[in-house]
Amino acid sequence: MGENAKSGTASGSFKKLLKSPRLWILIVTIAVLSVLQPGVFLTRANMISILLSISIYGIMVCGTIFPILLGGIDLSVGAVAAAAGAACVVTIVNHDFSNPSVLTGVLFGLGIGLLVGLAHGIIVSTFSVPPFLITLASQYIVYGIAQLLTQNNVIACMKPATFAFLGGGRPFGIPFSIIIMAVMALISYFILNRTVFGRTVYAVGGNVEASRLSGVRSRMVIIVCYMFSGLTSALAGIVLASMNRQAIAKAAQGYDNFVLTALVVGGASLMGGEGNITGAIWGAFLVGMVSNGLRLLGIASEYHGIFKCIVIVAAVSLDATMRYRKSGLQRRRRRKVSVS
Amino acid sequence: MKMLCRSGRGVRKLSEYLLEMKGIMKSFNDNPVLKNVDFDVKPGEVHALMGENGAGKSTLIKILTGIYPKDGGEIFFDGQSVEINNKNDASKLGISCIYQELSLIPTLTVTQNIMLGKEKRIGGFLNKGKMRKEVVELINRYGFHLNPDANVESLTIGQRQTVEILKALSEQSRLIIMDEPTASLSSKESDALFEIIGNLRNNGVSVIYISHRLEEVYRLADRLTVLRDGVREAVLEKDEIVPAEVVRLMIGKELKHSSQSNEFRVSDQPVSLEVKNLTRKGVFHDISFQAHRGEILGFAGLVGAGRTEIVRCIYGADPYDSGQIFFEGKEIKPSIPANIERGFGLVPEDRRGQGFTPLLSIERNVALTNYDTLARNGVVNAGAERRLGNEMVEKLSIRPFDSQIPVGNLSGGNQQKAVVAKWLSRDMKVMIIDEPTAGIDIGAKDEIYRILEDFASRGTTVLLVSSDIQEIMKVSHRILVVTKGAIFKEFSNGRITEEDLMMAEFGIDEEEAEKNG
Amino acid sequence: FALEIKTDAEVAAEESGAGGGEKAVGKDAYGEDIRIAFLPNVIGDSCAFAWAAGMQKYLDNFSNVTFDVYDGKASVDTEVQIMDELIEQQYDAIILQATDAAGLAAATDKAEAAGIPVINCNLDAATTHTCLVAAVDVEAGQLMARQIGDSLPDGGKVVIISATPGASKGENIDTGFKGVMEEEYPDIEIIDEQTGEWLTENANTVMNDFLTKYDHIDAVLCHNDAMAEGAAEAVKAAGRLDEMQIWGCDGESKMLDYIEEGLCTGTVYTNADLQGQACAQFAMYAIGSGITAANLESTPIVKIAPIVVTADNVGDITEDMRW
Amino acid sequence: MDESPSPVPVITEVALIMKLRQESMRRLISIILLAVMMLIFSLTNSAFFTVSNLLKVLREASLSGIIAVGVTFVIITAGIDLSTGAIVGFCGMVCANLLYYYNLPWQEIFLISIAVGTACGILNGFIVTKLRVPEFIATLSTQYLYRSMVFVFAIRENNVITNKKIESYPVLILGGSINGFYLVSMAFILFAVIGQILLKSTRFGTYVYATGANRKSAELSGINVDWVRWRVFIITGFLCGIAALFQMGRIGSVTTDMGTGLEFDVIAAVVVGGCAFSGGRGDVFGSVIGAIFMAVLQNGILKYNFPTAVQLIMKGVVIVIMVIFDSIYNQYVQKKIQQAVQNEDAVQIRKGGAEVV
Ligand SMILES: Nc1ncnc2c1ncn2[C@@H]1O[C@H](COP(=O)(O)OP(=O)(O)OP(=O)(O)O)[C@@H](O)[C@H]1O
Ligand SMILES: Nc1ncnc2c1ncn2[C@@H]1O[C@H](COP(=O)(O)OP(=O)(O)OP(=O)(O)O)[C@@H](O)[C@H]1O
Ligand SMILES: [Mg+2]
Ligand SMILES: [Mg+2]
Repeated sequence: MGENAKSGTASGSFKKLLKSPRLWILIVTIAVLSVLQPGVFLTRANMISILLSISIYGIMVCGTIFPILLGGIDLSVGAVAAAAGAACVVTIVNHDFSNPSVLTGVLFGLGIGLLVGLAHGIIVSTFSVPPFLITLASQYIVYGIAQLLTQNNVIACMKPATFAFLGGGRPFGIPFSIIIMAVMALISYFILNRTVFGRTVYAVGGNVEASRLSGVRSRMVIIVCYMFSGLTSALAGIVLASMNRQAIAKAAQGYDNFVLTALVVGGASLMGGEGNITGAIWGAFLVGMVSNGLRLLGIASEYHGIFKCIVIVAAVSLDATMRYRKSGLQRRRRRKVSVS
Repeated sequence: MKMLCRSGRGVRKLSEYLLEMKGIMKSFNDNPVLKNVDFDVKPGEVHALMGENGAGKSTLIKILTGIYPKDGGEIFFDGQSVEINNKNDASKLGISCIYQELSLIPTLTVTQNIMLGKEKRIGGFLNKGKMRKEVVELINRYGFHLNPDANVESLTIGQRQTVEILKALSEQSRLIIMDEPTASLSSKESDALFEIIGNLRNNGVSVIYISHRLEEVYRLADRLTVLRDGVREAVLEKDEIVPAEVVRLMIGKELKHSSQSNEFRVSDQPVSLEVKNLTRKGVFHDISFQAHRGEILGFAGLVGAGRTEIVRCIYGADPYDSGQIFFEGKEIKPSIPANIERGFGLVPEDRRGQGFTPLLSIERNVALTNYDTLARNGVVNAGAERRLGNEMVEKLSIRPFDSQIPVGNLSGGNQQKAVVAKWLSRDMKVMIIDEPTAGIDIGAKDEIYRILEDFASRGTTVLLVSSDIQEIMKVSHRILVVTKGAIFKEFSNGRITEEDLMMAEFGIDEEEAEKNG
Repeated sequence: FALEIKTDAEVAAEESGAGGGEKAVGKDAYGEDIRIAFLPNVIGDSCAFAWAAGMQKYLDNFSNVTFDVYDGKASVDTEVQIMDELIEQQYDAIILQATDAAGLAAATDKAEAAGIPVINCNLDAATTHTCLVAAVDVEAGQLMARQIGDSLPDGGKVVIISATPGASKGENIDTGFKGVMEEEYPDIEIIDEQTGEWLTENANTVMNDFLTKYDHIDAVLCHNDAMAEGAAEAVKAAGRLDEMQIWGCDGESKMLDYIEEGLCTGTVYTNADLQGQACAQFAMYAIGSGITAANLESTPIVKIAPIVVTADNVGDITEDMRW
Repeated sequence: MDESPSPVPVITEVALIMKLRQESMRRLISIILLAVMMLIFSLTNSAFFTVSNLLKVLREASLSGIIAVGVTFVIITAGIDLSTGAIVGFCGMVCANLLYYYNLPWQEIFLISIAVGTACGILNGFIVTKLRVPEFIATLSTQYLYRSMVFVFAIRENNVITNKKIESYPVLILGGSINGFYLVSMAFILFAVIGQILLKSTRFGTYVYATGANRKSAELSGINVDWVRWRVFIITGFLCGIAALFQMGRIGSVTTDMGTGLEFDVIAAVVVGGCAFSGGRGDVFGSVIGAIFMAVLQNGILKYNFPTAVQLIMKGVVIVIMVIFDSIYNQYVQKKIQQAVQNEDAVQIRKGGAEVV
């Protein structure tokens, strides 16, 4: 969003930004919802509640974009979140809710995420296997681990305050989970746009062999990408556990769908090599905003899908169609040749 | 055939041209590629279309065959205005085409590929027997070596090209377009193709022939159209086709490099790279040679002789089974990142598959090998990155002059320049360059030769693999001939003729023969 | 060999020979090997855990009984599939929490026809079966309606954070709650209703939107405790705890904590442990007596009395009653 | 095949043998993997290898299997369809609604289910080809749409959704069996055979492969790629309509969550069966094996009565092992082929060389 304008020469980028269909979709949606809900929709409180509603997904998106950029996929995000949350809470509960155990718990949770990511990375980079199946299988395994950790019970964790702060704290009136999301987005943005590693991620995603011949340690890149995805999923799971003050084995089920929606609406290609974090956050925000708007309008939740579908299709289609128009490949209807 | 005529003009009288394209306009992403191009073909002629990389040749014929829509202009076929909106419209008119980027489906068989779009059916189901029979007949008629049941992905590039040729020939066409058909053919296969073209001409079929190989064009063309930067520069009749003139028209200036042969000699500079008994089972064996600093060492041989595999192993891209590699006196175990640090570089043969990342800009592609200097502590210096990109675009005159364009959108020649540019700003010790000029226009070729010599003069060892005999004779300081995975012969003193080299490539040693005979 | 198409239930009835009205023959409940399966709507939440624990507690009295728990994954399709598997494996009794009453009816019929008693736990299947240890969802809805209604004599505004649309439990609470509200408290207005899909975090999001939209809310009704907790977090963050009541349903121990902390107003407590024990007891009874649906006119129903728990009486729910 | 006097040089036989071996070996490997798994289940559990259980396994494979036939086409064109589960729910709910409120005769119900499914497929294809939305996101959003449509048609009492039992015997009978052989399995086999023929023996099938393997090349060959992509979605939608009928028959009612998550079972079956997301590879037969593989795995694991956590972990581990084994084997075959091609080349070059002399 805003970041685009800052980078590069100001006026050029600004013009580019103005041309971006994404900005216009955002503006139009906000305008429509503001008109329909004057004084309610476009308020600081409501913007915060939209951001809060996407914060868990948002944190995940920041890491899951990496395997997507490689042309892979990570379907285990929800499972990792559940297991990490469970690991964290179980640790805290087992240590009598002591403050130091919060740190151990968080590290334990993150460790699970890293470990699962490492396993994905090693398998995907060693064997030519579809990441879809591998991460689907590990979704089963990791949910199984979450069940073992929680013994299939809800494990409440009302204490200590430090833990509750992760998901429920509000420094300066801003929910802490939003701040975590923002920080993760910045980190992700920095890695992808400013570091050599980020450059190599795009290169490997676009053409593995060419990158290898250019000296990129593609195997390492793949492993790190999956580990980062595991890490953010675990972080999201811990924040979720803190927000709900409990660990539960079936937490974050189906989150992979939303994360992928946000990424693809935000311009990422599942074939790899295309996509960026601003787009992904934009995608998450757009979908979150539409849901929020529909709720504010009092439309029964059953019917949200209809509007979501329309907005997503419109947003993606507009982007794609405009690019296609410009590409010079579009064929305008003309008289057909009649050859008998 | 009955065709719709443009209302208002009525039926034009039969013209002397089979095909006329008038005022064709085309732009991609707001970049004009064709600016008001006229082009015409007479019945039964071979019409060569020439121009630099990115001049718009492929675009022009894709408009003709309905792949791209045109932005403006008109096409007349048989004197009548036609709208060609897709490949089938073109086929109905009797136009078929061999595309530059091969239009084959890797997971289908040769038969399926050749019959693609014109399948034979009985009652809705494929008549596989009949199709196979037709393909077998076709293969026999033109005398190619092909297995009709093999999957195309299991074929070599050369074989794929022959499939593509057969695919075009299988249509009863009045106009056949060939966009660089010989780019990956062996000389024997090329000769077969030229014979076919001759026969087609005799049967009144017109051929549009696009190639960067001048000698082919002189040999075949009845007329020649030169495109430059999307504008028709000239149309030459057969007797006007003079090499120097064609080149001048294409690139707008004289060439520095003339095509004289080098005088081979062993360099007196210190040895930089030494290979001893390098073997990879089933691919090559007992490869031993020394390469000196500042030397361009050519690897000649037939397609499939194993040169690519040899240089890839040296670079560290593939494993080998036995043997040793020494660099500056020390034995090395090649791995790509370590080798790049040592000053190795590779321009691979398969440009699209291994050379670059199509979605990334020129700048990003070029920078990929240079982050040791363009980044500090893993953080990229974006300004330096951009400067390098712009510098390379300018230095190699990559067109269009914009380092932000995705390399995938460039024409073949410009893509190759972008690949070479990856190594250009580095302090190279060993530059490995495999088929550097395949599909590249003569101006760009000249540019690349200059770069190679530049490298050599700065003390870089250049290993040049090329299947272009003239090129390798002209550029190399010394030539190793590889046949069937082994070094068959070395040319290291004096001048040689094309015949000498060709015989060696086929595995015939004249000196031996003379002694024995 | 007749090539006749038969439904599963017909085949099962034929094979077991359990026609209607035949004399029931039981198994020796203390001697023979007995296998009982529990198939809850979904595992992982506190209710399913508490039920399973209650059943296990009762069945621990029998050394000859094996007890297995399966996961219905909150999906009718999955539950039906697992029911078929349980029938194939010839369990001696199935304790089922039917994700949907109509959805599990055919599967229940089939099991009963195959001579396997089906005890429904909490959620009913819309067919005659061996026993229902009933949920008190409708009653719970009614109880909460009265609680809220009585506390707002001058009328007020209520929002509902509901279950996943179409889920039986949510429908039942809705029926009870809305019915009483309409009849007895016409001044109270249900101003909005959105789903929180059973989830704490979603309820939090939904509640945030309600808080944005409405300046004043008197009460929040949630279809389960997990959602009430999420809503409470949102209300607390907005600093509007004093303004409204927050009601959940189930009475899980975490909810009782929330009530004790003053974050939630109340819940309808059911002793899930007891409910589980009752299910197991009935399963053993049915196995021993050989009674299946075929011997019954209609489903016998057992109800565990629901208790309204608020800050006033939360202390009455002693530690051993908490789950 | 015709008996043309061996015009093809002998050397190419190598490639032919390799190719035949590759395809049939790959097939063989997946069948062997399946067999090994079934053997392990049979040996460790007496209840597994019985006729009645195997028929039940086939039944479990059938619902996702029928849809997998269509999704195979979609994935071969390098697409994906995430809306299948929701389409099944939508078709089912429309039928339930019409049965409950209007008591339509079963013939009309059957037709309507298929029509609704096909219409959903048409919409998917339209969004993908005409609106240029990538398959993944297009079908994910229509999944939201169709799931909402389920609620539009849901049966309500006093404004509360109340799912109803289906009383229509012709619909219920679809969940039935003939001597233990389920109707849905028959439909599965029927559509699998039709699908395989469509894929391998018609022009459309060839175009499906061409579109997926290399879309640009397919366009250059004059194939109307968009129309091919559109049609595969229509086929899938049609099959979802069929599947919905059988699922209604089995469940005996339609609930608002019918078909939820089914799309993942379907895709997993297709991918386990050897289709690659990159397109151009795999066939219906493979998907059939894949669907059966997943059903056997599920059924076998359920038979052990392990805790659910162990079930999940086992399921995941088996899939990982299977996928890795498959990949190692594939790499091995690929290497063999490469070698064969090289040998063949060498012969050819020698031949070429000889002619020059
Ligand atoms: N699909 C496309 N999208 C965008 N730009 C394109 C596309 N195709 C071609 N171009 C641009 O059009 C110009 C002309 O390309 P074209 O392929 O016609 O050149 P060419 O004369 O065939 O060159 P070569 O000899 O290298 O094949 C190039 O600058 C290229 O970048
Ligand atoms: N893309 C390919 N697929 C399969 N086999 C290949 C491929 N490219 C080369 N080969 C095989 O590898 C062997 C060595 O080929 P290599 O490319 O090293 O030869 P080369 O002398 O460099 O020939 P070229 O001029 O074609 O590059 C040959 O037998 C060839 O058939
Ligand atoms: Mg070209
Ligand atoms: Mg080579």
